[in-house]
Amino acid sequence: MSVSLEINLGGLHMKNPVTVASGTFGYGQEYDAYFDVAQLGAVTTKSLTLKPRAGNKPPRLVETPAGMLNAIGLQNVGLEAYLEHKLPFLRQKDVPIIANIYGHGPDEYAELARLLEEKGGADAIEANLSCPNVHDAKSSRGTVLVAQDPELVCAYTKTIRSATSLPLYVKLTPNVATIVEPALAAQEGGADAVSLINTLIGMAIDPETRRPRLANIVGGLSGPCIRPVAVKMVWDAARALDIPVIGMGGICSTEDAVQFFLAGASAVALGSMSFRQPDAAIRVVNGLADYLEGHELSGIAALVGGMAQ
Amino acid sequence: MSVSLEINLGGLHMKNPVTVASGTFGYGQEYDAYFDVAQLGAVTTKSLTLKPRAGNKPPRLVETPAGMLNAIGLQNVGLEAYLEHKLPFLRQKDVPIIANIYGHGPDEYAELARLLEEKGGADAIEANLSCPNVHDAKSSRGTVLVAQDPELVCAYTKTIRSATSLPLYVKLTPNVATIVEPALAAQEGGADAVSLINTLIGMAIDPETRRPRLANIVGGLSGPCIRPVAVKMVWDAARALDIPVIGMGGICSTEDAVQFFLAGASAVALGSMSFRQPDAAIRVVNGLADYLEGHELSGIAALVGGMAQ
Amino acid sequence: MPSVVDCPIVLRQEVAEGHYRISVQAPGIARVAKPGQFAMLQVSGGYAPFLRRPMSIERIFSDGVSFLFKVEGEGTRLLAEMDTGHNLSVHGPLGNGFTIDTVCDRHILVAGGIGVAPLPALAERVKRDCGKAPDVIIAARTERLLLCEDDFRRMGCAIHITTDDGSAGEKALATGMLERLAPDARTCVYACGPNPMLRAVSQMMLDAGVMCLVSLEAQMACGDGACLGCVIESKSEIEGEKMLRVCKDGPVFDASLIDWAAHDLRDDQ
Amino acid sequence: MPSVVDCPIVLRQEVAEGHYRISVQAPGIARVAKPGQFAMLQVSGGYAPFLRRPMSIERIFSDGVSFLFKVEGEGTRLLAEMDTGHNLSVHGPLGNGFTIDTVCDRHILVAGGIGVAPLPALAERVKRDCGKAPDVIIAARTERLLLCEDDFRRMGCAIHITTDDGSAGEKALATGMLERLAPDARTCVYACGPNPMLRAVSQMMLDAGVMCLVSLEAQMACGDGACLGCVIESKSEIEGEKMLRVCKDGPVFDASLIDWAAHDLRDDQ
Ligand SMILES: Cc1cc2nc3c(=O)[nH]c(=O)nc-3n(C[C@H](O)[C@H](O)[C@H](O)COP(=O)(O)OP(=O)(O)OC[C@H]3O[C@@H](n4cnc5c(N)ncnc54)[C@H](O)[C@@H]3O)c2cc1C
Ligand SMILES: Cc1cc2nc3c(=O)[nH]c(=O)nc-3n(C[C@H](O)[C@H](O)[C@H](O)COP(=O)(O)OP(=O)(O)OC[C@H]3O[C@@H](n4cnc5c(N)ncnc54)[C@H](O)[C@@H]3O)c2cc1C
Ligand SMILES: Cc1cc2nc3c(=O)[nH]c(=O)nc-3n(C[C@H](O)[C@H](O)[C@H](O)COP(=O)(O)O)c2cc1C
Ligand SMILES: Cc1cc2nc3c(=O)[nH]c(=O)nc-3n(C[C@H](O)[C@H](O)[C@H](O)COP(=O)(O)O)c2cc1C
Ligand code: FES
Ligand code: FES
Repeated sequence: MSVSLEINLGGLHMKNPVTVASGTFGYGQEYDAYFDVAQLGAVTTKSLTLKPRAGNKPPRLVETPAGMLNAIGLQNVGLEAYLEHKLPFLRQKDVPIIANIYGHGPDEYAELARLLEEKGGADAIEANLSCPNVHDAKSSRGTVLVAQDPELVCAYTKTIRSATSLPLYVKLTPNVATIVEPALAAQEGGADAVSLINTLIGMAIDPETRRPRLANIVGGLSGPCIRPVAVKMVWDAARALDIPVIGMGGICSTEDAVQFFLAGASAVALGSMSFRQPDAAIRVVNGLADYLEGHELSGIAALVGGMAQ
Repeated sequence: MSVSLEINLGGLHMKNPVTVASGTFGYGQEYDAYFDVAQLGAVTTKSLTLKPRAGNKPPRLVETPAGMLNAIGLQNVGLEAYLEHKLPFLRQKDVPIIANIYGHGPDEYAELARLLEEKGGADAIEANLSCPNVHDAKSSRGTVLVAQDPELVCAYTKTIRSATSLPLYVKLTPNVATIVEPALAAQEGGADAVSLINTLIGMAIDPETRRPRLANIVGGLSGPCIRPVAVKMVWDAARALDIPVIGMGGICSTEDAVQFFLAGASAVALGSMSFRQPDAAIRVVNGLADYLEGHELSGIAALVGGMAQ
Repeated sequence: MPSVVDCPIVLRQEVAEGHYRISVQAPGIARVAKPGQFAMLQVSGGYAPFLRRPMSIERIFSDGVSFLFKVEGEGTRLLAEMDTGHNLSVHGPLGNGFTIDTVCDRHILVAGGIGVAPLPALAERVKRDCGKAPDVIIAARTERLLLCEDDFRRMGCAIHITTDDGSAGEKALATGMLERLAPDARTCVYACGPNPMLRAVSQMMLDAGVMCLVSLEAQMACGDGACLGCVIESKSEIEGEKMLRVCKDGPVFDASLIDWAAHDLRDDQ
Repeated sequence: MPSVVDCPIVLRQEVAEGHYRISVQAPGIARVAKPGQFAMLQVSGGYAPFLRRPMSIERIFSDGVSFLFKVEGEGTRLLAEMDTGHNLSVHGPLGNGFTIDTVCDRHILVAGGIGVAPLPALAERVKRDCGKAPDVIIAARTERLLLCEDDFRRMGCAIHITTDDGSAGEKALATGMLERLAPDARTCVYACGPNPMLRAVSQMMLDAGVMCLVSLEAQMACGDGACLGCVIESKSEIEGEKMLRVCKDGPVFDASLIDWAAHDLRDDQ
């Protein structure tokens, strides 16, 4: 039996449901030595901003039990250099590009989305409304992440939506009381999918120097340690939404990915695990084919939301 | 140099700032074989309810990377049996008792607090407003944990406050957009301290059976995996509050405990680590004395909130 | 009294494919251990796996104990990699152990698969206390997975072998063999193995009015009765509790106590 | 091209207290490795520690490479416990490595503490490419912690030893010794060690107009230039970037590039 891993992710055709998490795979070329990135369902880029960003001061990383904290601070080459220097490699590969974007205010997001579509720099847009290492949205509750405020999520999504006809994914934060509210807000704003989860906010202190381990003090927690939190949020969101969920957070193996599909994810992204095992994502692609075959399932759709109760 | 580990925790005198996390240490006697529990700053009991509770169906546990999910569902002997069968052991030890309580609605909490004070069953009360394995508070946003709604937190705290003169600690959930709001609400309601953090909500699915690993489907994530989240929340809360913070979440070692003090905790509690190492809490007591001595600090107060920036 | 001790591994054997025996030097634990008790073994210096793994005490020697285990996942894989000389952190002995009713004429031990693990110590104790080695039914999937046969033989046990595929002994289930041994009211049956086997053995013995003790498994965190994670439902309340802790109230239970209908089958093999 | 390979450990030595050398069989990596490059070593089968640990390639053999490391924390502790026969997952070679300017008359290698690790391979390459073994300054806290002395000697290097406590060689810092060797415009200096030493050596050499390469460390996650976690600030922009990735743009940098003032000192020893 030959199984098909193909999916359509809110308008994007992917040969398999596996992509990589933004910021953990550079612009694709970084992993060219380990496997042909064209074998992925899609490549998701590091968050792009209109202008280049230098990011936070080092140290930017610290390891934690079964995971890590990062405070990169969205260092990236900026849209122009992306189009000029990073895009050509990806375009020479036959792989869809999910361009992850970050802006100051909804208009910058919209501008990024518009330009990316215009210049052929993306096949889908993932709007990062949930970066824990930069804080610039204001709400009545003080400074928060955009994705913590459902009204902002809806408004931002609408604005970006109106600027592009590309499939639009909205990436949300787990630092909320319930993921359902911002997820519904993204859907209402016109998102074609939501990406769950970004990192959990955390910090670590050196007991000897008494200084925070990160120059930025706080950072985002990722890796297998957060997987149970991510599976729960995917499960909650998938049951509430009509649009698909892209599941991520601590996926290391095929078995982990299957958990996310069973919880309701339509696609998955590998993040930090690529650091430990550069070809982890492609192992999951191959593992999923074996899993489907072994369980006599014809396609991924048969798994999605298939948790037995 | 002889150091003193003594603290006063919102009115409770403790010979050292180390207690155990509710639900991870039974009623104290379970750990009598490993060390004299009177050496702890305080013993915190499993959540007590007015009537005995059978808890959730098994399986109730599943291990996750650097941690575990539990869905005990507040199984406990109930107040009466606690007073009759569990209290005598603790009272024969010279150790303060923090009785953790759980009720349906504010009045049951108040009743528990009142009875515990009246019968001499506690030296302080910790109100668990944040158990992820039972859901019975209603708010405009659907069914949530009490601790996810600052107004409820304030109202519950006030009601409990009016029923007891014992030191009152309010235990909050990390499943919020910002911990500051419910923490301030607890303070406003008259709490003498807040306990941070309860478990993070999570779940895990068996990829073979496709069933949730827990009969209750969701459970609470604890252990070292959640430590960075806990340190961050303690840091946020401690800067905003006038009352002390009891820090917990993944503390395994003296170094971990020191992180919490530096972030602003006035006391710490060891939870899941006692499962791995039954005498973990007492090791931290001894380790703190060595740490203070080694760093020529006269007391714990010199560490609290002492993160350098 | 249980304790937590770093114990040097003095012996490590692969006894069958994916099945290992390790013996540790642990005089303190050996002195107080009873057949049917278990220990929580720390499988990793790091925090993943975080929890200890429960393992039955296979045999009790003067200066240590042995464990017999099957590689199931990460934890047992790490355990299998530990070599002699390594210090294994052992938390035990835990649980209640088997109560041997010396008034019984006949003792039958029923082992299903790796469930044989706690039975060598029990057989030894039965022999010592009752003056006669017990009967032992060893049920396994196939010949290669028959465990401890020689050990029981050396103790003088009457051994009854069944395999699913008939590659050794009789092609039968443990229950079939047990039926043929015709236990009566003066027999005591002790069983350890997969839940479906335990359920069937229990039912048969209850129906026949035969005393039956079963050793159960559950996911555990503390092993000390503190976390309430390892419970099973009982038919009757004990001190007001319907939820029995496998670690503290068990792992050995009188078969009549277990509410097999409520017993969740998801972990069953 | 880097790769990720399970490599059998063929040698393991404790070379000084808390300092170990392990050699792995890794012909593919050995074939392409350059002095100054490093590898990311997987220290645990479980997920804690989760990340690999960066280690300089100490020497390059025909069928493998060696690593020399100091036990700092959990990861290096686990690495030190790995015995011959164990398969170590090696991700490498990574980074740029040292560029040897063969036009220089004189090459001086400066090693501070465990910073000696990448220098044996470099010394060998300098000898091969320039026809003459380099000078090596080995600076350590105390005699017991002098590493690789014999190896350099065997290559024919002129060795200059300094210790903080005077227990061997001269009681001096590496910089003091370097000054005395009077490097000039036709000398090339290669340094690896703690940041304060690197900063001092860099400053001295920049002031003296001597070409100086330093090998830096940083917390790393990917080792591939993808995560942007390991950056340091540079004085000038390279392709528009002020943030240089130690893993990809380094770990070897021209000393004149590093913005030592901005360089965070919290990790300094
Ligand atoms: C009192 C007691 C005594 C035991 N004695 C033995 C023994 O002598 N020999 C032996 O081989 N095994 C014994 N077990 C089972 C053993 O503890 C598990 O096989 C082991 O914990 C699995 O760990 P792992 O990390 O390898 O597998 P995991 O990756 O944790 O799990 C692999 C599989 O094993 C199951 N499992 C995990 N933990 C347990 C557990 N605590 N109990 C039952 N199943 C579990 C999981 O559900 C999963 O299906 C005993 C269990 C208990 C409760
Ligand atoms: C390119 C490169 C090459 C290296 N080569 C060698 C070598 O050849 N031999 C050697 O002994 N060490 C080398 N190191 C340092 C080595 O990677 C760290 O000592 C090791 O990662 C510590 O891991 P741990 O788990 O034992 O300690 P941890 O518990 O992770 O940390 C212990 C201490 O080490 C520091 N540390 C942790 N990771 C790093 C890191 N990536 N870089 C610097 N400091 C770190 C921490 O800040 C902490 O103070 C190199 C580092 C880099 C970046
Ligand atoms: C080093 C690092 C950098 C990241 N950068 C970004 C980013 O630029 N944009 C974004 O949306 N998410 C970013 N993330 C979050 C990941 O895309 C992902 O949501 C998160 O890491 C959880 O997945 P994981 O546990 O598999 O890593 C980053 C994560 C890491 C570890
Ligand atoms: C098995 C288990 C049972 C728990 N039961 C309770 C409880 O009854 N009441 C409560 O307030 N918290 C309970 N908790 C939460 C802990 O008190 C603590 O807040 C949490 O585990 C985080 O600390 P840790 O990571 O050190 O375990 C329980 C935790 C575990 C693991
Ligand atoms: S394992 Fe904790 S109560 Fe049994
Ligand atoms: S370690 Fe990831 S960019 Fe250098």
